Amino acid sequence: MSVNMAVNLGGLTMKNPVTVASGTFAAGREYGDFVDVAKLGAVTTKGVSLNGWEGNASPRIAETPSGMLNSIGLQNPGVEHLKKCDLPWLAERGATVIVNVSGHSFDEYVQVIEALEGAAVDAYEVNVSCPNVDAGGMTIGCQTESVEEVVSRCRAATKRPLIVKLTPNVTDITEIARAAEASGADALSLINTVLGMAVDARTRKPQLARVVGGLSGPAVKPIALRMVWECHRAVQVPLLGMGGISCGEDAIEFMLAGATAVAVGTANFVNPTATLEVIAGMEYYCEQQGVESITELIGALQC
Amino acid sequence: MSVNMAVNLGGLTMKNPVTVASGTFAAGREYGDFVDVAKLGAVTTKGVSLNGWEGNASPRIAETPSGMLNSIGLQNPGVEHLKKCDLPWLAERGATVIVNVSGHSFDEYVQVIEALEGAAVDAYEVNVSCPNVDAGGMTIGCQTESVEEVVSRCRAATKRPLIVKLTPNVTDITEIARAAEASGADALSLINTVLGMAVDARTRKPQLARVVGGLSGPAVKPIALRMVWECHRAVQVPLLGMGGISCGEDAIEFMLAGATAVAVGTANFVNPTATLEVIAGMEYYCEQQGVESITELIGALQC
Amino acid sequence: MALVNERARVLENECVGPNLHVATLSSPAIAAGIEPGQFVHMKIPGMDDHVLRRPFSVYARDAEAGVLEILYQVVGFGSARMTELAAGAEGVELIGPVGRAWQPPAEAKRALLVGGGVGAAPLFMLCEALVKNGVRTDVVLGAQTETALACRGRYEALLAEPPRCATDDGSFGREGFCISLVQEAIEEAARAGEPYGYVAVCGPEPLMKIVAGMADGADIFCELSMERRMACGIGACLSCVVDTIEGKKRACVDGPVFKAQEVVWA
Amino acid sequence: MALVNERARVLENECVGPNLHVATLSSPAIAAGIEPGQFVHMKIPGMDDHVLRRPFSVYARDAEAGVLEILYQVVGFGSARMTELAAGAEGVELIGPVGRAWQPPAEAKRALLVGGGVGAAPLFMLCEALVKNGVRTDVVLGAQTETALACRGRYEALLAEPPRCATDDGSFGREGFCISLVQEAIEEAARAGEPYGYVAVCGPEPLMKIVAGMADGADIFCELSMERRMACGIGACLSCVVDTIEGKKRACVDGPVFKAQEVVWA
Ligand SMILES: Cc1cc2nc3c(=O)[nH]c(=O)nc-3n(C[C@H](O)[C@H](O)[C@H](O)COP(=O)(O)OP(=O)(O)OC[C@H]3O[C@@H](n4cnc5c(N)ncnc54)[C@H](O)[C@@H]3O)c2cc1C
Ligand SMILES: Cc1cc2nc3c(=O)[nH]c(=O)nc-3n(C[C@H](O)[C@H](O)[C@H](O)COP(=O)(O)OP(=O)(O)OC[C@H]3O[C@@H](n4cnc5c(N)ncnc54)[C@H](O)[C@@H]3O)c2cc1C
Ligand SMILES: Cc1cc2nc3c(=O)[nH]c(=O)nc-3n(C[C@H](O)[C@H](O)[C@H](O)COP(=O)(O)O)c2cc1C
Ligand SMILES: Cc1cc2nc3c(=O)[nH]c(=O)nc-3n(C[C@H](O)[C@H](O)[C@H](O)COP(=O)(O)O)c2cc1C
Ligand code: FES
Ligand code: FES
Repeated sequence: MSVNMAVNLGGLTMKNPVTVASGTFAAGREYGDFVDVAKLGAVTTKGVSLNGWEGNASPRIAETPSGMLNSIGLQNPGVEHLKKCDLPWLAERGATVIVNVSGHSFDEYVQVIEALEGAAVDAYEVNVSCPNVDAGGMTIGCQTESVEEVVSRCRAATKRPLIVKLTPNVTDITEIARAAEASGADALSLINTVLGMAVDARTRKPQLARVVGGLSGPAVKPIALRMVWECHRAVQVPLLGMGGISCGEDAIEFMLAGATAVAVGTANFVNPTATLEVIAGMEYYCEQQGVESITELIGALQC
Repeated sequence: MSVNMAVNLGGLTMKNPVTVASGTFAAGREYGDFVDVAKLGAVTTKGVSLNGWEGNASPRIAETPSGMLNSIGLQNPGVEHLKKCDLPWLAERGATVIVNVSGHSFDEYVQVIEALEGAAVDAYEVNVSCPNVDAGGMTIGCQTESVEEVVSRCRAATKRPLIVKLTPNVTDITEIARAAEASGADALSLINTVLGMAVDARTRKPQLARVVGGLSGPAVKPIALRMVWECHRAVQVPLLGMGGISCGEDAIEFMLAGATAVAVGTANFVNPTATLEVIAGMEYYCEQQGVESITELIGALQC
Repeated sequence: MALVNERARVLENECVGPNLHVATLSSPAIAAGIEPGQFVHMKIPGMDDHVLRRPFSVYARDAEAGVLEILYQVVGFGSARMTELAAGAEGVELIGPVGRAWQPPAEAKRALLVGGGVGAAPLFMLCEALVKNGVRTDVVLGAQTETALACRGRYEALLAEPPRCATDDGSFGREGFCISLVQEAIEEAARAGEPYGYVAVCGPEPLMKIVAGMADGADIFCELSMERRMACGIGACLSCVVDTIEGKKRACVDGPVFKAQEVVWA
Repeated sequence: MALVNERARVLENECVGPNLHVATLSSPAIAAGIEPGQFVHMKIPGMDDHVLRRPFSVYARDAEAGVLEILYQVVGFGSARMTELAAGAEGVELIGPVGRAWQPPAEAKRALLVGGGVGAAPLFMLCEALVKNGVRTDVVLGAQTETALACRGRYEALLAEPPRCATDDGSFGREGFCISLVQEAIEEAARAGEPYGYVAVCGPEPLMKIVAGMADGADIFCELSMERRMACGIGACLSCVVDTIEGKKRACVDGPVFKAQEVVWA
């Protein structure tokens, strides 16, 4: 039996539901010896800002039980570099491309999107987990008002599928999800990393130069699944689920909880072919369970 | 060198900084073959309500990467049972006792405390992570207003040390911490469990009958440390830190981040003598590092 | 006896059927004290990202040699990991003996034990005790296929009459579920004027429910062993509750063996 | 060469000093292609709650036999776990060969290699290459104590002149840090009219910084190998950046070997 793996994520057609989590795969080139980007449902690029950012000081990562913290700080060389170096490389290889967009002000988000409108991009993923001047230095994604503002402005700037990536560091994710949907998001992506910290008892120092960082990996999977499930019941737009996915079964769990597509992040680090194994594992599951189209699984949790 | 391990948690004198996390140790009796309760800084009892609660359906737990979910639902036989059976047992053995208090209404919290005022209790830990009628069925601990209300009412009901236990499922824990402090809390306890979910891909069912549950264990340690550190900088009252502590070094990390005392929860399940090993490990650390009084470590993180 | 947390050494770990293994462990303190139906709560080494122990009933013990046997089925990560423990492996820790043992009524002269799948294991020590006390004991075993009837040999060696068996695929004994064998045994015993005074059943819940119903119908005192996911395994955390007519009870310490009449089925 | 993720078998795993071990791994593809200074990103089996690989330089390789050696120090969970891998163990995976190799200038006629602690290992293949190319090569090694000078024997066997050594406790060679030996070597070479055209240093950052300063003072081209915590190990995640005069560069692919003059010290 051949399984139909295609999904439609708010207007973005994906040959299978698997993309990479922004920031864990650069724009695919570094993984070129391991993964043919055309085999993925999409490639989601590292967060890009208008003129590029330096990011935070080292150490930038720490390992934690079944997870890791990062405080890369959205280091990136700016949108022109992406257009010149990465997008053509991806286009040549026939990849479906989601560009993850960052900004320190609402204007910057819009400017990044505008700069990309002529380029080979299939969808935008707007990362509202950036601290932002217009949000008073706070993370945009924590307040409905700033989410509404940034999403409507991005919406006005493009007709392409607009995915809004939510932060889990909120009291009620459905409130933020509804705000993003109402402001024009075609899909929601969740979860970004969970704010955490690690301490070195011996040196009495934080393990990250930045003190706090974002937790990712298997440790956060239960939190991510819960939020996908909550949002699935709260909004109509499709969901791109992520957080600790390392194998096909993990990905299936996210789809059952309500995700239309999934992203593999931290798992790439320990296993450079994790994405391909997730796709194969999902197909195998479908064959075993007699699922003809993977879309049958979306939100099919029985409870 | 002998290390002075005593700490004062908002008026509660503890011979060492280690207690158990409520709900993981019952009232100590079940662990009686493994742990002499008098050796602990304190015993924190399972959450108690006025007339007892049935709790949720089974399955109530699921294992997750480096953690577990529980949806016990605060099952307990009520405050009279605690007074009759557990408190005398603890008193006989010379334990320092913190009673964890639950309620489905603000009144119920106060009634539980009133019922215990004559009993052998050294401090109360008010669990604001209960869904509550007065909070519109929402979790009290997610809104400053309901936290202020329940804490001030409990404060009026007792002169004993009042510890308020915060939920991590909020956008800004410092806001809640300040509300609790302003309403009369002598100390704050954090974190309670993080809301999560687990799915069985094969059966397509949630692993918990209740669907969602609380995540605990090493997986949440980075989140807990971050919140302890945030609260340490936001409030004056001492903190009781918990979340994934399994060894002395973990406990030291919490103290460096700002905790005055710590609780061992999920770790008891895999290692029934975890509490004693945490105490020994902390003493060993102090000896190695020339720390004469464990209080030197509180908030001593260098960053 | 008081609970201990005993470091156990693996003496042997053999495959005895499809996904079925018997681990032989050196664990003198628990071997000395454990009663039929009680279990051990096992810390399996090399499971760093798994925070819980795994409960296993004891299949057999040699109190003098200080040895326990556990018959286990591979169903998930922990049981799969167990199969990798070679003879000599260290790092297993057992909390035990835990729980309420089988409590056959002293006056019962004849007993019927019903084991479905690996449920046959927790009944074996009970069977030995009954035989030793001169109770005439019959056994019904059910499994998917002949090779999965892993305990059959031992029961045969112990009993006057071999256990009645059923397999789903008919490869040994009756084809289908073992329930019809139970009904027949109860009826035959009654007809022969030697009715059962005790039925003990361990296996999947649907099987236990049906057998409990049959015992009830025939007015026979029945006990069964309930499985629940367990965190502490010693009564503290309330993870493992079973609905009973007296409210929720803990499978780990109020059970795992319950009187059938107590249990409120889902 | 292209990167591979190679399943490696452990052939040997020996303790060679205090907390120092040498793992010999069968990893033919990487052994064939790796250059001095490059590293492998190792997945250590049995670390289920640890989500990251560990980077290790290659100490020696036998391209024909398809074998790599890694000299490693036990400093934490992963390196401790590595010591448990017995000969024959499977499950190690290596991404490699990763990173920028040492690039001694072709015109350099004499080279000085400085290894602090386990930093001696990533210099050994470089030393072999230099010797093979007829470059007169001197080596300075520093360690806490004599037995920690684990690479000394190999360097001795390779070189005309034995490496100059310093130990913190004076148990072998000069007592104290190896920095004075470096300064002396540079001065002597200059006096003898055969100055160094290349200095390569690997070790703790403070050591590298001082040696880089000395090389700079003497106008000698200097390279060094930087350590950073790494997630992907192949240039994608930006975990491992080093501050350079051209901005932040990735230790894994833009390094680990950097020109000393590029590095902006903290
Ligand atoms: C009192 C008691 C006695 C038991 N005796 C035996 C025995 O003699 N032989 C045997 O093969 N099995 C027995 N079981 C079942 C055994 O505990 C499970 O098969 C085992 O825990 C599965 O672990 P896993 O890591 O392989 O599975 P996973 O599914 O990976 O385990 C995930 C979690 O679910 C729990 N879990 C999974 N299945 C069960 C189950 N059936 N019952 C309770 N918890 C479960 C695990 O303990 C763990 O916490 C017994 C269970 C109980 C409660
Ligand atoms: C390019 C490169 C080459 C290296 N070559 C060698 C070598 O040949 N021999 C050797 O003994 N060591 C070498 N190291 C250091 C080695 O990677 C660390 O000692 C090892 O990762 C420690 O892992 P752990 O689990 O024992 O320690 P833990 O402290 O438990 O590790 C926790 C985390 O920190 C990281 N980490 C800890 N120490 C270091 C470190 N010094 N550098 C980078 N990451 C670290 C680990 O990779 C892991 O992600 C090298 C490092 C780099 C970057
Ligand atoms: C090293 C690293 C860098 C990341 N960079 C970004 C980023 O640039 N933009 C973004 O939206 N999310 C970023 N994330 C978050 C991931 O895309 C993802 O939401 C998160 O890691 C959870 O998925 P995982 O557990 O599979 O890694 C980053 C995560 C990591 C670990
Ligand atoms: C089985 C279980 C039951 C719990 N019951 C309670 C409770 O009754 N009251 C409460 O305030 N917290 C309760 N908690 C939360 C713990 O006290 C603690 O805050 C949390 O588990 C984090 O610590 P840990 O990671 O060390 O377990 C419970 C946790 C678990 C795992
Ligand atoms: S497992 Fe904790 S009470 Fe039964
Ligand atoms: S470790 Fe990922 S870029 Fe270097």
